Amino acid sequence: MTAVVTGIDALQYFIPEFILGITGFAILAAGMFGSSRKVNASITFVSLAASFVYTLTMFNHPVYVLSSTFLLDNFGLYFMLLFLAAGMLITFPAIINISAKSEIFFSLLLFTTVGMIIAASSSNLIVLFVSFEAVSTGTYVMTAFHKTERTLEASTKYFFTGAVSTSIIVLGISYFYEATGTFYLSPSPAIISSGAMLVSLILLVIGFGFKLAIFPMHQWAIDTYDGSENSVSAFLSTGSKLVAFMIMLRVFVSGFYGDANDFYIIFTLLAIVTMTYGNFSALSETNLKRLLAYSSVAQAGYLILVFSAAGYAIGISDTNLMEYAVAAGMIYSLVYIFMKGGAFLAMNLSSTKKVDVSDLSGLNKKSPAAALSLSILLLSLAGIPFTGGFLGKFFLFLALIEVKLWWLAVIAILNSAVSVFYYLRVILVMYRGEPSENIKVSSLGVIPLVVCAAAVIILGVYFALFSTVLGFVGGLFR
Amino acid sequence: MELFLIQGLTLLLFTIGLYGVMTAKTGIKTLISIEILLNSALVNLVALGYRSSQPLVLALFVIAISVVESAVGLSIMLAVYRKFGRITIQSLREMRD
Amino acid sequence: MDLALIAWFVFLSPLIAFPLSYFAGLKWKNWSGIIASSSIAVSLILSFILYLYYSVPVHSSYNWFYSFNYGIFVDHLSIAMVMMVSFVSLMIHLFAIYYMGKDPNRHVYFAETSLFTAGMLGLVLSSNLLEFFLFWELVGLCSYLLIGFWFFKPNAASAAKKAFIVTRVGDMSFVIGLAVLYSSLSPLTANPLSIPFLINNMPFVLSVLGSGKLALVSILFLGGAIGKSSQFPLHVWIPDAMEGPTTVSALIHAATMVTAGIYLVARIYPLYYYSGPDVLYTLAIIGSFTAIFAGILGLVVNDIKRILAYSTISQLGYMLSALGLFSVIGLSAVGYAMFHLFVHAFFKAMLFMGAGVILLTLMELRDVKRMGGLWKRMPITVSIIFIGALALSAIYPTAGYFSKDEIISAAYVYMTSSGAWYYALPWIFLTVGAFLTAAYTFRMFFLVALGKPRSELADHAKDPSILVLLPLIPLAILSIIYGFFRGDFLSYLGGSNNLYVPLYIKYLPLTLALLGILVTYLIYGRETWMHMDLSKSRVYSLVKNKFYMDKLFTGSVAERGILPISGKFASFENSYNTDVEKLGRHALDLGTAMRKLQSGVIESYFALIILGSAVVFIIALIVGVI
Amino acid sequence: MLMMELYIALFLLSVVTFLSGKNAKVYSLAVSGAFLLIFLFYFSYRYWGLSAVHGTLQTIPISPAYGFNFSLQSSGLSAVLVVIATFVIFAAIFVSSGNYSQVFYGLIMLTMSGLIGLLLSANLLFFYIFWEVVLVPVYFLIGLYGNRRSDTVSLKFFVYTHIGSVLMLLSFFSLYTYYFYETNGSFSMSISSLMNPALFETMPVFWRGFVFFGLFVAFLVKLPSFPLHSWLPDSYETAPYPVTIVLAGALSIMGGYGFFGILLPVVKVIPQGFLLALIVLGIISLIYFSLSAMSQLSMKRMMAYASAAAMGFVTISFGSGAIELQNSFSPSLYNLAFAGGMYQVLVHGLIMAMIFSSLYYVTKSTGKEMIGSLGGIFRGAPVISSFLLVGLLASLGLPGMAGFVAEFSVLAGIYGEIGMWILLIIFAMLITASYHIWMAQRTLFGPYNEVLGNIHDAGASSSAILTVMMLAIIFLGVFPHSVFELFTNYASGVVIP
Repeated sequence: MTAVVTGIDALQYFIPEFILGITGFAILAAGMFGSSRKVNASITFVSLAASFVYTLTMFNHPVYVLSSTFLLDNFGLYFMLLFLAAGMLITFPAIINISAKSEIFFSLLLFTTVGMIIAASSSNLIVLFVSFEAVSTGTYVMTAFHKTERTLEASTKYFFTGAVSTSIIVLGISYFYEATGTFYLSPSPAIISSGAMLVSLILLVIGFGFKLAIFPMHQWAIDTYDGSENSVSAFLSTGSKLVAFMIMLRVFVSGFYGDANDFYIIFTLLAIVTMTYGNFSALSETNLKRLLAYSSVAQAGYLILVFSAAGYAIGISDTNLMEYAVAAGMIYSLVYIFMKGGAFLAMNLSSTKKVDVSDLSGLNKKSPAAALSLSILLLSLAGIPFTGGFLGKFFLFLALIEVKLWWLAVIAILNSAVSVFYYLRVILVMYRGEPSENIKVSSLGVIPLVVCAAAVIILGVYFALFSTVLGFVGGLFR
Repeated sequence: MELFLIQGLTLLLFTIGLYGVMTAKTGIKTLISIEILLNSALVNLVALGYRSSQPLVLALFVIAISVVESAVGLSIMLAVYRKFGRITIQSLREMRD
Repeated sequence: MDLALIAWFVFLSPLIAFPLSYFAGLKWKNWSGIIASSSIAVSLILSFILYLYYSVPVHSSYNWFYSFNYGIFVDHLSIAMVMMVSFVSLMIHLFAIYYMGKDPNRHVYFAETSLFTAGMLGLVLSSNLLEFFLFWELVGLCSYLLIGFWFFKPNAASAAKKAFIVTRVGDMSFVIGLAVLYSSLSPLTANPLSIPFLINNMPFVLSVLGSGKLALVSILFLGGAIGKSSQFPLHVWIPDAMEGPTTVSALIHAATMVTAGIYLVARIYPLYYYSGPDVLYTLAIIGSFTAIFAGILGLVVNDIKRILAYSTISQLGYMLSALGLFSVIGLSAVGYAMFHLFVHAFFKAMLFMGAGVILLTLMELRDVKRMGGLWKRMPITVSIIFIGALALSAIYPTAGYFSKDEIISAAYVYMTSSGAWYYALPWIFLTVGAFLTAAYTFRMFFLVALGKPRSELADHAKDPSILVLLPLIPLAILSIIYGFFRGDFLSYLGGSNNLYVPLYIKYLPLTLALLGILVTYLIYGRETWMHMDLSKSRVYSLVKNKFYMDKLFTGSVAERGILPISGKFASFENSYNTDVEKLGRHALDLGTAMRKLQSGVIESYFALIILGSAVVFIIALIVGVI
Repeated sequence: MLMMELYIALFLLSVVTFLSGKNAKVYSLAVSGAFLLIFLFYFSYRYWGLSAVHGTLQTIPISPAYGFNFSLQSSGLSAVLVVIATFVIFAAIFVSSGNYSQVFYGLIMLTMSGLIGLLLSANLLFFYIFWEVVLVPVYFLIGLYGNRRSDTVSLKFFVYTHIGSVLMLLSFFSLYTYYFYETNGSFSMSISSLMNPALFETMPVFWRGFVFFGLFVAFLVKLPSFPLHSWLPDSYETAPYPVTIVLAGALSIMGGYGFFGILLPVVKVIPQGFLLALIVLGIISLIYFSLSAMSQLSMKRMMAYASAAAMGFVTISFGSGAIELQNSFSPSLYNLAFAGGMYQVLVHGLIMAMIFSSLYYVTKSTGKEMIGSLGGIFRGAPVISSFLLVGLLASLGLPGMAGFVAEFSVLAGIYGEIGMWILLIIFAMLITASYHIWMAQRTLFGPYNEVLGNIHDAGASSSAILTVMMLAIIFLGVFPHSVFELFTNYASGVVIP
């Protein structure tokens, strides 16, 4: 029932990409005539908003385009909205961090978002790989933007591990082709050689696991989030991480539908190790950005719990339980953008590059709004009710229990209980003691925080979201 | 039968590349070994070309991407050299706990 | 004439006086005493009316909570008890107006004593064992407050604490008894703990509980009685309770509260005689042993109030042993015990008030050895004390003789009733007790009255105005003539006086008492005691330290027993808490160790990627395969 | 009928306290006082006939397809507990000295609305949400306003209770899942459908154990009971007095309500192993806490242990009542045990509120908190000392006061099952009586400690609130009929033998 569209009218499905691409070049051109940072930022924001609105209209009629290499279904469109939202989130705060040559930064941002959108609109491995590479290359350059020691070191580490993982992905894809004979990810490929399938599964898990920063492949993420500019690390930890998550959803849940039991075991082991490592190493971390980095590793651990639940559900061939798990993952990623993005943007509140927890002490006296919204974001990261984080974790653990993986749920929920320790420690610091001298409060710094906090609160109460998102999951099995 | 031989070649190239990445002192050496890695994947892809032309399409993309990778890598190394005066990436240790 | 309403107001009128006398007393101190005494006078009159118009047991009760009711239950026993309690406490309150004359917060004193009297009257009239227990503890609370009335005196405060805790031990055994009774009776009856129900259908209760459990229940209630009436194991608190004002000792630790335990056993007496002979034997043996034990202790104490305290304990022993002789004297055992209780209340209250007068004039000098020669200086008071002493040592015309000697002869019949050797013990203890009672009473009397005044205060002592001694007169008259009313007292309580005892046994206690007086006169009457040096004799020091019973309780049980355990628990608690915090620190250190992995060198990152994923996939394969 | 509107008004008003500026205390006092009266009249009107077990159910659907909707329903038990919680928090606000900021009062009002939401909620999802919502403001109250090492203590408090509550969440999920299997396809998170014995019959034994384990851990941590109590002494001691009153008076209700409100309907299917463990834990915590309270030096810490010991009765009464029910003893026993346990929860809150407020006034007038440094203050401050004495006597269970009614009915109810183990409970009650009286003698009576200088007595307002509390305790002790009948009717109505 997915219509196949060919010829000229297929172009209408690529309008979001065109909007972004054209504005990217327009900004580059404007840059030559010396347009100011604010102008570039607002142009970027307008174009992102425009494609956001257009994507909204494309819902509910899935279609194959360009001889079915592209598939525009609700699942992909949902993630497109997420990536555009991530982009919009960091455009204005970027003005604080990006001083010189801002037009390059904003055009890079737009082109990376184009890469993300293309990744979201296809279920063909080649297209996924190419768009994944577009995103990675764009983010390598964004990380190294100011060419200071810190950003350079961050981007070198990011680049080298990224490049190694790209080659692993390509090898994985080649073995996938050898095993299934096609690049299309559909739930029922005829498995030619299961040995190759297993090898490709292992390689793809390492390759994509790198971008999601799961345990063995997470080390670059800690240094890169710490080193790069605040809005860049915000974009990295939300946008590019969720691209990897979406691609993994497509690849594993529908591509490797056949041997779900294997990836259930692999992902459970990885999830347990990642959560525990992320949570425990964040406990005594005093550098706030590194603390958020470790917490994003831990959050990645929660994300891949979706694969264990979905894999186990496929194992016992109960598809709607698998759909609950995927829907839970989708909600978690939506909430994750605002929580993690907002938290990293909060680092703009402190003038120092190496933000220490004590730098934010007494924030309540300087700007109560910032203090309140950052506490809401941290409470949401900890999973306290009435916040979005709770909604995400609620459905995630519900999916785990519905699949009867009670022991995994207990490990995960104890991890999230331990994580409460370091989130609340930061909140107390903000509300006690005298305001530290290197707090600088600017409207650009505070407004995005308040927006994120509001979004998190709204999501926290909006339980009906689960049924709408559950409707989108169908797209995964076209 | 010959597919097995070629895949043996890919794995060999892949391990050489990995070894190069892990032991390279200077940035450029790492870049070269990353190229080796990508090429090993390329060989495997081309070897699978006998079934249909799709893997060859991917091979073309992979060639383009390896060029982009090395371009970005070299520009980062250039900036590192200009800033730190040397490109031994071991010395980049400022980010640690 | 609605007897129930009258009965309610018997104990409600002092209860109303409690807040009244406190708040009235805030402004006009003297008024509080008058309000208190008048409220008790009202309840005396009402109980007298009850006595006159009583025909059939009155029982009206309302639902308190779940299946427990509260209300009043009036029968012969409770009417007699109510009249005695209100009469004696009225006399003591009138005396207290003089005794507490100048004390700044006497309104607090009168409020507490009227609350006490209300509690005592409520206890007597209560219709449910749980309501009985409520008044039982209310009375205990008042005794705690009143012992510690002069709270600034350190040993008064610790005496109050000791009294409360020791009686609490007894109350706890009472509570277990209630719980056992409730849990076995509640499935079968609507109102398991109501007293009239328990008294009237004992066979049904016996069939439900079985004799073993019934014995357990009665022993537990006995434990409560021992605690409150300070029988053998739990008697340690009464000598220290003398720290309170003398009128408090008179009211609470002589006449009313301590008798509550005996009244409890009398009230639910069917429970006891249905639970078999061994329970009754324990009653007798504990009573008689306490009688002799307290008698011995009384001999060596020099404080006048402590001598009277020990005499109270030993007389209570007599009452409890009387209750234990059911197999011989049947239902009149209650009559014997209550008669002795009444008579003892009269002369003991009088003795305490007399001692109070002496203490007031001698500025609270309590050591008997530094008094002396007071008969000439305070003729009226000392002669009243002389009458009390005669009654206490049961000399012929006084009521004491009639009440105590009958019990001893009943004990004799009890001894002959069964061959077992241990049946003889009660009689032996009680007769020796009679001798000891006379000995310590007249030792106290001779030291106080005869010889030369041994302290300058004793020298200037003189009688207070006759008005003060007025309340003592009726008690003196009663303790002399009341003996002759023993017959109809027993018949009123449903007993009979037909006990045949050979003559030489009947008058043995009287002769022993006279012998005791003679011996004490020889020693203490003519100052021979001054040059008797008893310090070396081991027996003397053993008795002086109260057989080390106090040391056993406060020393080994409390100091060496419970406090070290609680110290160990507290230290374990602290280490348990710090362990939890240490656990937190270990997690933090684990975290820092984990972060060491982040060495910053990119080669180690690649190594970890390869190594880490290899390990993960090997484990996955192993787990996948099996 | 208007329960939902009442609750939403309460929630909004408590959020507004944050903006009430200088006169925050007066504002929060007015709001909590008003709601105290409203609840009192509303519930006494609703439960006048003592018969209704459950009030009317009011629901705001949030995502009805999946059973997540915000529904409130009062029951006999929760009605009384709501009134007591409001009263205790009203007293805490009343007692607190004026110089706290509006954030302080806002947090207290949030705790109140969270607690009342928890007591009234008929949906397990919102039961969990309110369970957490109550913890967060208390964490900030201790963290921001506590003395000494308040940050570590508040963190320990929060993480400790949070671990308990997340395990409870997993139990709710498994119930939710098994309800889905049981009715093959329909979802529900409402307490009435998930908490009925029929659902547990078909559940495999392991999962039944898993559900009850999670619920018991959460309730035992909050109660607190023996092994899971180490957050209690530090947080009671570090928190400022009004917060300790809220902690001791109101938050201990959560644990008690957990047992008697949530678990009572399914008491028939709880495995006996759990129930025996409950009784043993109850007895241990009774003895352990009383003995460790005996040798504490600070009055506040001693009373913290006393409060923990008193809650031992709740676990004992629930455990042995449940076993009696399962061994089909006569209802007159286990109904009394359950009603006694509920009454203990109700009364313990009131007594602890009175004790800690009188301790607050003693500390305020003498400036000292350690028992050693006080002595004979009855002479200097007779009013506060007499109120403290009344509180201590009520807490050691003197008849005539509410404590005795609860303790006696528990003892009477459980003897059928426990037999001679009751001696251990009696031993603990004796220890309780002795250290209470010892503390009273050591601080109130005895010679006046001259170091204290002259201390002033409490003002009219303080003796006003303390008198109200004293009258409430004595009223509940002498005329417990109305409340106790409510509990026994609730117990016999809810428990399906």
